Amino acid sequence: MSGHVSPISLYITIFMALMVLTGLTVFAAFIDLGQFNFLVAMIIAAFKAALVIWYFMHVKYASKLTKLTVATGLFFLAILLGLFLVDYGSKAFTQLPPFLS
Amino acid sequence: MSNAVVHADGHGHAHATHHSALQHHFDTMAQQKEAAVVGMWVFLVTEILFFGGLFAAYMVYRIWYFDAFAEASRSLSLFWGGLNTAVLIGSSLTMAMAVRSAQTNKRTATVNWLVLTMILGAVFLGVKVIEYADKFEHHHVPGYNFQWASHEAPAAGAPSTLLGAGEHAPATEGAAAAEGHRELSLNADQLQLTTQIYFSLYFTMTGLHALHMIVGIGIMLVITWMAWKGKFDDQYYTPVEMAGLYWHFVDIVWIFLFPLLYLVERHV
Amino acid sequence: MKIFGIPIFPEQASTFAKDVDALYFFIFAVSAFFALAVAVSVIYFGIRYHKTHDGEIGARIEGNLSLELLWSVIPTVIAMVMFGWGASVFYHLRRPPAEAMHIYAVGKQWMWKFQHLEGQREINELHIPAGQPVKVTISSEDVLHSLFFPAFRTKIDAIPGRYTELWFEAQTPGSYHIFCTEYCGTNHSGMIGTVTVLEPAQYQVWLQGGGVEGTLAQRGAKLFNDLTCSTCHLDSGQGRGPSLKNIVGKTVELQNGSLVMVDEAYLRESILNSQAKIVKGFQPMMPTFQGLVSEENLVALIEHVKSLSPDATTAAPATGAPSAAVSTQKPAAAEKK
Amino acid sequence: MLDKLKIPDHHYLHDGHSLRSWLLTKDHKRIAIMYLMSISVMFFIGGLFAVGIRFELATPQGDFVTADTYNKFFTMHGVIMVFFFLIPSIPAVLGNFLIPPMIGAKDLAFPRINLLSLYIYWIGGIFTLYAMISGGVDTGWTFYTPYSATGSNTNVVPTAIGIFIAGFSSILTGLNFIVTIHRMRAPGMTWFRLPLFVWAHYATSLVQVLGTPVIAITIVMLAVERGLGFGIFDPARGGDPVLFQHLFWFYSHPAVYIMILPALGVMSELISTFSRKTVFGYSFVAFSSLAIAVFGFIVWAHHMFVAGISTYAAMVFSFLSFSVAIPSAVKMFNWTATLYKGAISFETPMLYAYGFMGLFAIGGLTGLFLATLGLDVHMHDTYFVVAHFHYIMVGGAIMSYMGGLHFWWPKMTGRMYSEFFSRVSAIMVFVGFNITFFPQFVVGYLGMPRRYHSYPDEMQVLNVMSSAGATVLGLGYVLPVIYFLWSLKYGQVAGPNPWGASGLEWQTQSPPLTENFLKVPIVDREPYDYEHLVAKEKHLV
Repeated sequence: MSGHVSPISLYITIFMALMVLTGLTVFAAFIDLGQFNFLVAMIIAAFKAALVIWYFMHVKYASKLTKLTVATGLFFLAILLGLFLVDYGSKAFTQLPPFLS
Repeated sequence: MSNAVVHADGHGHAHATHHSALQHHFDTMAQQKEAAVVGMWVFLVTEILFFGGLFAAYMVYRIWYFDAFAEASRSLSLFWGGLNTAVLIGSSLTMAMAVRSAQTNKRTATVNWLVLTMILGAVFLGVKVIEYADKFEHHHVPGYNFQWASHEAPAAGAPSTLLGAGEHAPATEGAAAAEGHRELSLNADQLQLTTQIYFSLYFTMTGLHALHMIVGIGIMLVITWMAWKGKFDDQYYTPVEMAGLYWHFVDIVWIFLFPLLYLVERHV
Repeated sequence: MKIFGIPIFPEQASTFAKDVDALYFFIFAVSAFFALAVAVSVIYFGIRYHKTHDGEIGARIEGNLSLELLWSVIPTVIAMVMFGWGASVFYHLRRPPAEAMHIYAVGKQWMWKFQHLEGQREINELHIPAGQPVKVTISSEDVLHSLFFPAFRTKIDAIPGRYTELWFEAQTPGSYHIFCTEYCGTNHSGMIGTVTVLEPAQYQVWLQGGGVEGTLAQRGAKLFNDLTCSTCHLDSGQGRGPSLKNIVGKTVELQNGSLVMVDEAYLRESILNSQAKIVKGFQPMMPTFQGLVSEENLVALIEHVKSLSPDATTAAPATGAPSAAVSTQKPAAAEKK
Repeated sequence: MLDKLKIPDHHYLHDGHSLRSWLLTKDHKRIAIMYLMSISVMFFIGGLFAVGIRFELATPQGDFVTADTYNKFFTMHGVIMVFFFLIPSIPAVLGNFLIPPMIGAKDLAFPRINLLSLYIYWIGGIFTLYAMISGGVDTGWTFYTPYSATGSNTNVVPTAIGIFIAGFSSILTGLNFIVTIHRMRAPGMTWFRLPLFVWAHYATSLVQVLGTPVIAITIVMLAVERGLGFGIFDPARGGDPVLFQHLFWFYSHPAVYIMILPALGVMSELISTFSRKTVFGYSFVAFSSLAIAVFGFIVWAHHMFVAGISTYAAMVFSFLSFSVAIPSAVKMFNWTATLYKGAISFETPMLYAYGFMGLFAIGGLTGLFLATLGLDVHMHDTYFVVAHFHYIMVGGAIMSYMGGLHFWWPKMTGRMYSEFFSRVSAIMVFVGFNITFFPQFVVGYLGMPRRYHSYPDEMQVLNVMSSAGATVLGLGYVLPVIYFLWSLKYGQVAGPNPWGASGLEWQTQSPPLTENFLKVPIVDREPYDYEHLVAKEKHLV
């Protein structure tokens, strides 16, 4: 009834992981990866967000419905951004920006 | 469903004695809590799409004006941005601890963690004020006074000594060395036009994020007061958890804003 | 077409009109069929199965999978036919032939300004020859407008900061409406005009009648001198700016090493934001002309530069970002070859 | 038998009579009644603007009002009808009232949030009405940039704030429905025992929750551009005016489904009840609602085929647009099949349902013309589009809303209205509507652009027909106000189930108790089970 109580050590671990990943994303930004800089930054950010959602926001222990709700939100965000690219990406069909080509 | 509706006792399922916080139209605390969690998540989904609109606009202009975005992003202070990221992640930890304390019937700890979270939130907003003031000073606020001067100091608000003392010293030095030698593909007029788009998005995004934080601190003041009054126990701590979900969401938005705004192209 | 003196169908004055109308009648027929089928069954069932006594209930029919699939699949197939046909008409509408005659249009609250290459300038009137493809390149000086020729079945929005284009081949001489269809403020409904389709011979006569200022390219040449462009852009290539002779349609290398095709969009950008893409080997010293050249003078200048490249086929205008590196639509670029 | 019926002593309308008992109520039924009154006021304000528009267009010259006034008329007509009438209409009134009793719940999951959404709606409405009274706004309800950002000097920002605020009302309603439908169903009320009305509202709620925030952020960007001089959409500052259209239609196309999906849900109830037959292909109808809601999000750029999007994008979006046609067609066919071998009768709600089927079919089929690329180039922004979306929104959504209101009126008030006058009104609305809007298809294909204050002379006859039809239509809408108000005092007592309908909401008294049911019902049957209903009447009661 009272919901899942996570151990403090887990919270600390997640916090440390988030801090390390923050450092990593800054570090990666200073390395010239060409078009992959953006990709790396976004993957790290997505990973951090996933940690927060999964552990801090207790989605790991939440009902299927809650998980479905989260997934729906992300799915429609993907539709929004993806279909924007259908137009804006195809206008610049020959000259995509570095992080997309 | 229609007709052979057998009528049962509405309170038949709730065996246990009623918790004082159970609302009349729910049968059990579990149902009430689950409804609140799902409702909160549905609300957060609307927030995802709310910021999603901004991300879409950001994406379009970043494709078009990549150089301007890179240039303008380098004028932000990595020190303040990084510090704020750390502060906000820290506040997420304290928030999670506050929820945990509520779950485990620790009233004083709940209040303390909530207060600490609010303090960290206030620190974040304070840093934001410093950054905004810096933008005003440099005429980087979009509008009729917007003025972009190229080749200006990379991080006006952050002394490089502080950067050097930070954890990313080697990379930072490399970047500082490269600064100023960079050949720009954009001239002053073009930068004036396109960096303004960047700063319009910067202020809209960070402004809305800050607004969410202010709202979050407001909510937390109420929750802290309720916690202080002992309204919560291991059966009923939903408001604390809801405030936590909201706060973590605000943190996640920043997790994306930080690389999108501060780290467009640092390696030159 | 008129019934009892009421016009119910617009004139077909261009080659597209028949294509578009054929598509219209096809979809109309399909729609009429389904609408009637539903209407007839619904009315028939309403009469045939009318309730006769209190307490009567309908038969218990829960569904029928094969029927459901049938009326899911059939509309899907029909819809795909409509899509394919519509897309092919659209593709045609968006691909001006290379030999098309070129006209510039500028939308402005609340008038349409047209400029012929030969120099004629018209406001809310447009004269064009029959039997000749005409390409109209459109921009706007203020807000969105949309240039609509109902008799030609085509329209496109005028977008400030960009060029868009449409084309048509008028067939039947006569006068037809020009409308602005994108709401643009107070006098939106006053932003109408007349397009007059003339026999080619008559068109030549009409051309002779105007043209007091010389052709568009000549006007551009005068501007080229007046704005002192000519002091740097020497034909010899020895000036402070690159020679503009025979550059249209060519690819040039920029300072940062990237390549760019010289087309209307690049010329427009280079005039307005001169230092956006500097040709390799030159100094970024040209002033910007943003706000100094009107849209009309801009097209005159571009036309002048294009006249310096007599061999180049017309470069397609950009529909991409106002001043960024994006350029022509891919299919447009592909077709030029 | 009717003599024996009387209004029960205890019901939600008698649970307190003070103004305070209404303004602070948490009862979803009272909130629905307050929504009903609010949106009716908005409907007639919006309607007055329509009267002004049709009056002006009776002659080709702009001689009734000035162009500026005319532009404000159609803008305010659009803003009020879309954001303050159509979007809240069925969900906030019928959905609010009926979803809890339909699923056997005492209330929505968040009663206080429900009340909050009403207050938010009021605040948004007041902002918009203030903007209207203090000078109006002339951008069109679409607020296209750069005209709205830099061109117009009217009250763009107050109106936009009004819409922004009202949007949260819509979000909260949707959020409440989603959680309620997931978590508040009575024992035994499985997903496939839900009435189709509830399925439709579930799909609607998804759109409200997922789409509305995007229009909210778009309005924020427009407001900072206009108010603070930020450069986001203005081409003079490097922005892209077309980006606004993308963001705007990402919400505003799905918003059409906020208006029509609940209407489709109402239709399933009406057709089933008045043919005493279960809906043909229940699961197809249920899932087609969800399909429409999801597909609604991937078709928005069909509003922009001539707005400067790339040819490639236009083709993708045209292709996707046709995907919405399939579930819509499935619904039409299933309703038709439901009538087959039914026991059909034509009370007023069924008249509206029949009217709906005709008008929605035309509205939907004309959508095919506009999704087809080659044709849309010619038809875009002409009266063809105006006629098309009025067929969907007025012919579809409002017909259905009126049908639903007549259907559930006895449940809401406990009394019947005049059957004669309501049939007259239904027929007037149907006839008037067609005379008003059918000529607009013709004049649209002729090329008459929308939002025109004056137009070429040869188009006058068709426009006069349209204006004449609008008169009939308008009277058809005024009539119900009279007989509904009359029925409150003089109407026959309806009893719990005047139509012999099968839904759970008809199993409780009319008007219902504050908690809807005396005891929580347990559901053990499929929906639309008329056999059992009849059996129960004969043997058990």
